Amino acid sequence: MSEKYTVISNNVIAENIYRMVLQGNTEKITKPGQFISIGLDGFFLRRPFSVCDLSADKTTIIYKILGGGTKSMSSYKKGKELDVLSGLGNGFSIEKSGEKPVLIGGGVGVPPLYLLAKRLIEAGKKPSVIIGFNKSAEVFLREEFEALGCRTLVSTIDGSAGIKGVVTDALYQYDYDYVFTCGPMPMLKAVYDNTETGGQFSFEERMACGIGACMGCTCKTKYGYKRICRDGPVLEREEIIW
Amino acid sequence: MSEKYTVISNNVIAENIYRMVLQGNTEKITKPGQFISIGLDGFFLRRPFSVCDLSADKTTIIYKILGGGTKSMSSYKKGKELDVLSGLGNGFSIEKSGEKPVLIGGGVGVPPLYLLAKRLIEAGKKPSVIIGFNKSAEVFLREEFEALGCRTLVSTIDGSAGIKGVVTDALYQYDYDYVFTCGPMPMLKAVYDNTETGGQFSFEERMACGIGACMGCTCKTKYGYKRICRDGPVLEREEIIW
Amino acid sequence: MVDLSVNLSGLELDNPVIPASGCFGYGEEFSELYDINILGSFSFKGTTKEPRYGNPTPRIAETSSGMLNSVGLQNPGIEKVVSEVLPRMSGYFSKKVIANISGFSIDEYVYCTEKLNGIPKVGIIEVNISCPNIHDGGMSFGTDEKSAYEVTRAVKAVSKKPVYIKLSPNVTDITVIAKACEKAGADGLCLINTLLGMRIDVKGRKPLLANKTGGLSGPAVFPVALRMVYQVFETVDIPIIGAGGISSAEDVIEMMMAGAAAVQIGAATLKNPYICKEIIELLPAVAEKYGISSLKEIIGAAH
Amino acid sequence: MVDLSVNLSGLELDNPVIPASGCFGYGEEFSELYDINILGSFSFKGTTKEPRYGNPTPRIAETSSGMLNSVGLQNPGIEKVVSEVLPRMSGYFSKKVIANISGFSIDEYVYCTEKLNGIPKVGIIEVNISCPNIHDGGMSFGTDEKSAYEVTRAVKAVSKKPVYIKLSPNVTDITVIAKACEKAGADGLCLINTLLGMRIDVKGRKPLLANKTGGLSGPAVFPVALRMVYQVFETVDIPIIGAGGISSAEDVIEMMMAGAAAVQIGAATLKNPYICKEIIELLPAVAEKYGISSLKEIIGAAH
Ligand SMILES: Cc1cc2nc3c(=O)[nH]c(=O)nc-3n(C[C@H](O)[C@H](O)[C@H](O)COP(=O)(O)OP(=O)(O)OC[C@H]3O[C@@H](n4cnc5c(N)ncnc54)[C@H](O)[C@@H]3O)c2cc1C
Ligand SMILES: Cc1cc2nc3c(=O)[nH]c(=O)nc-3n(C[C@H](O)[C@H](O)[C@H](O)COP(=O)(O)OP(=O)(O)OC[C@H]3O[C@@H](n4cnc5c(N)ncnc54)[C@H](O)[C@@H]3O)c2cc1C
Ligand SMILES: Cc1cc2nc3c(=O)[nH]c(=O)nc-3n(C[C@H](O)[C@H](O)[C@H](O)COP(=O)(O)O)c2cc1C
Ligand SMILES: Cc1cc2nc3c(=O)[nH]c(=O)nc-3n(C[C@H](O)[C@H](O)[C@H](O)COP(=O)(O)O)c2cc1C
Ligand code: FES
Ligand code: FES
Repeated sequence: MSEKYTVISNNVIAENIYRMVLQGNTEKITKPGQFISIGLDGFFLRRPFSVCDLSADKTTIIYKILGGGTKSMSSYKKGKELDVLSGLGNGFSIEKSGEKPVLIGGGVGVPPLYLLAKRLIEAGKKPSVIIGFNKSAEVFLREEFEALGCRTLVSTIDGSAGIKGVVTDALYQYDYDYVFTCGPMPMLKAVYDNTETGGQFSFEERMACGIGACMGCTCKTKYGYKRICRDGPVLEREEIIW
Repeated sequence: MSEKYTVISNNVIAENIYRMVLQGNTEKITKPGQFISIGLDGFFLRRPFSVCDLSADKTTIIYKILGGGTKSMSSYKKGKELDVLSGLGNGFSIEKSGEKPVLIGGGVGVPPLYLLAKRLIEAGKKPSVIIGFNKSAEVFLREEFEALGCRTLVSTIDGSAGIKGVVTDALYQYDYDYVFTCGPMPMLKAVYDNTETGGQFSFEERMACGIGACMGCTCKTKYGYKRICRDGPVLEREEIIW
Repeated sequence: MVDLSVNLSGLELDNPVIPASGCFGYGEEFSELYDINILGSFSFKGTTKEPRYGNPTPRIAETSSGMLNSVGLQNPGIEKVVSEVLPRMSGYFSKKVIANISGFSIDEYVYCTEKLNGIPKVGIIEVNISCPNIHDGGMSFGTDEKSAYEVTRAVKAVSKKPVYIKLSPNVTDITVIAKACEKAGADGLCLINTLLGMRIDVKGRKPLLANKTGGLSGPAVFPVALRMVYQVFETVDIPIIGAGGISSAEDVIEMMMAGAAAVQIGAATLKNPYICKEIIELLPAVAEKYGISSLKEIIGAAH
Repeated sequence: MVDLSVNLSGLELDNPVIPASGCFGYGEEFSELYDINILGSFSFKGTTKEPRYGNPTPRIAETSSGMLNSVGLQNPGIEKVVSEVLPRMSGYFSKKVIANISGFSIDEYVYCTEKLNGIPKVGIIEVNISCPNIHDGGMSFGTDEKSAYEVTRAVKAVSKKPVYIKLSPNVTDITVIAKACEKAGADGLCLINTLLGMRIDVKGRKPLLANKTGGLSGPAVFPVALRMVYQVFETVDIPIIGAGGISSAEDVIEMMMAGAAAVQIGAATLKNPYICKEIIELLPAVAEKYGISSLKEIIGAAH
């Protein structure tokens, strides 16, 4: 699970948002919605990031500069070697999806939906996409989703791109039979409240180990206590307790 | 006093011994025997190193891998920028020297004697040199001293180069009227006990600030308490209390 | 060949490296990463009489060279540990384990001890009287001489295993507590647990942890742990397991020279799940570098 | 424009940034590096009745994100500070200074206070009852409620200046000591002093510091300091100067939100002699980032 990944590229793609492509063994990553956890020089804890795209020897993540760790990451140059725990978390189960799932992402919850969309399409499903941001300068991945052939709606809080409002304001435009979603907690809750189909929700929690050993990231579910890092980050709609 | 220095080269020159050439403003370094203090990534305290050689915009240090800090320094590549406090300490006063000073160095006490030899020669003195090491693989700066025209004797504990023994075993070969010395404490003490001329002795002490503010590096002298980092590292023979 | 073996109250360990309680679960997750039988032993997650969810999240915060946790003793309860977890453990760990127990009353400690008495897999009972994440009293046992004495007495009275008391560093004089535990019959001590700390979310203007305070551990606390082990070594005659900030083979040796008969590694295990394996592999070479032929011989060497 | 000014018992400071005692000497060395009049104030080196050499060297050791010191209160003695150092200080520092004093008996504290009473340059008397580097008792004042009370009482009885008591973190419950000082009339508190720690020279098999133990400070201790300031803020009604591990403008704000009315910066000043200047320059922008228009308003905001 511990791998050496080498930075291939690390470029800004929107305001404070970077895409980092990493080279290294990806075989532990088996499902969309899984994440990797990166050790950073000068910081004690690792940083978890969702896998956004994947090939035999490359992993892409998209991250936002939030605090010191991501700020420092944004200065990493091509060739830098990173100590990574790879293939963490349960990921999304595409088997449970309906034929016409909607993928709803907010901010840096959007990245894992990209690999998910690819896998769903490979499995013959017809995913459509809603991605929400604060403002147009922060929008990313829109073209990439469209290039996959997904109908893609953008919402922004300030209306500077796409629909003015939040992701759920766009929901009525789709006919869907399943929901996959990832984003900040209030968005997840809003999606939960505004949808009725089955669905999978991807959560965030502050983590220490990332592998299920420390109980740092536990949440209560209807099926018992779950560790977001290992039993999650993806929970089924029916087990969620808010 | 705070400067940005850039690594120009950083090469192994003897067993576990490296020469690092740094580019940057050297105007604060006014005397041989002064030192610079380098901030290292991942280590809280700075590391002090004697100035070994100097030009208008370059400073050379020679250092031994001792612990984690110097180990990490040995991996620094050309182009790396370092945060340095420059021109620290009182340095050697060459005005006080006789005409035929002997320069006695042990291990990583040797480097500051090189710039000192240069300055003494510029001032019309005729320095001769004794440098002591554990074994031949650790010998460095011999040719450089010889190239300055200094008669140079080497001693090694195991006899694998030069005289077998310690630096003071070579003293009888010289006719000298003043002593400059830098090296480990037992060597300094031996030099003190085996010489009678005036002299200047350069000491080491574990430091925090390096600028005289914390009283971390104080020693007792006949002229009162002195801070090795600011009132030293060079003490006059007559003030030393062992 | 450097002899890495050490002995804790009759329990022979191949090496002194023990993952610390709360940082290794019940070992299962790590057994998927490497063969954990290379460990000296491990101390399992602090277990209580009743199952516990622990504190609300966030439970984790980062600090310079360390971390805060306010997990609050999430565990399935002693019943389930004895009936399900321990039997399963034999499938991936063949050595004896250190059973870390916590409680909110002396009766609970006694209850857990009695449950563990009959389990051959348990080599040592480690009594955590120091968890700082419990609001209803768990901490006070470790910060008060008399309570420490009483818990130790009570557990010793029923235990069929060696009893090690895990001490809190959040005290004015740890030697007083250590001495009280020894007097009460403790077979050994383990120190330190975490230092009480806090971080504040400057944007949100509130403590970062839902529980407000949490336990500080990691390399930041190593010098405090080392000092306490050194002091306690001069005070008691029972073995000490040293813990707090250990993250390298050099640290292990330093801690043993301070007086530790074995060491526990917590936060570093969370940062790098392979750290204990790496340290065990490095220990012979590092020991040799310092002229050490047997780790047993350096216990307390700095005194 | 962000208002950086704060007030300590009537002493108006342009900003809350104060180099901590023992890390700034008497200011002279730093005044050669930059104009130190930009500081809120500074706390000078702990001064005692008699001149002191302090402890033998080595007095300094490094730790992860921190350092140990066992300087042991080297200082020229109050006589010389009053007759030579303070008069000279006016040449390079125009504001009022915080006079940090230490003693080995209550009489010594009182003696130093009386000497400082008549000096206009002294704005606050900071009574260090917590230096852990003194074997003959200096520490006990800060770890015992009653002694803390008595020292404070005695100094307050003679002092013509605001009296701030500097507390030791090496205690089970710092709020008890804080409360005792407040009851005894302290005008304010300063916390934390250093945590008692140790490093061992593995090669030499002995403690690295000649004094064996030393005081831990630097970023490693920040979460402990923050927690103590937070706790004490909830316990007393007098201003708190927060210290311990501060090394950035963000840390200053975090410490103030925990309850500090001003902050002291120690170890970070030794690592980077320009740090206080840099922080003061960054504070307005960082404050603005978090929507802060006046630093006074965020004192204790995290409660
Ligand atoms: C399963 C998972 C997947 C994630 N995927 C992505 C992604 O694809 N892209 C992206 O930009 N971000 C993602 N995040 C959030 C990302 O981990 C944080 O933004 C990042 O750790 C912040 O680090 P920092 O040092 O910049 O911030 P700081 O606030 O300085 O971090 C301090 C500590 O808090 C933790 N932390 C801070 N914010 C968060 C958060 N929101 N969630 C979890 N831990 C946090 C950090 O990991 C670190 O331990 C994910 C988080 C989780 C748990
Ligand atoms: C004025 C002065 C000039 C020096 N000049 C040179 C030089 O030209 N070449 C050279 O190789 N070395 C020199 N040294 C010694 C050098 O500073 C140490 O070898 C170096 O700091 C060790 O760092 P480390 O991280 O490798 O060792 P560690 O042992 O890991 O260092 C831990 C801490 O101890 C301090 N320390 C360790 N050894 C010494 C020592 N002998 N003296 C002072 N502090 C020490 C370090 O600075 C650091 O703070 C000099 C020291 C002083 C005081
Ligand atoms: C996430 C976490 C959970 C912990 N849980 C327990 C516990 O259940 N019981 C216990 O005795 N100690 C517990 N501890 C304390 C550790 O066992 C150890 O004593 C402490 O962290 C110091 O060691 P370290 O610096 O190597 O982490 C926990 C520590 C951490 C970081
Ligand atoms: C080298 C050194 C010397 C110190 N001397 C004193 C002192 O004389 N009086 C005092 O009250 N505190 C002294 N302290 C403690 C600091 O003032 C401060 O309270 C402590 O170091 C925590 O802050 P920091 O983490 O920013 O260093 C000293 C600290 C250091 C590092
Ligand atoms: S982060 Fe350790 S269990 Fe999830
Ligand atoms: S190192 Fe601070 S006074 Fe010398």
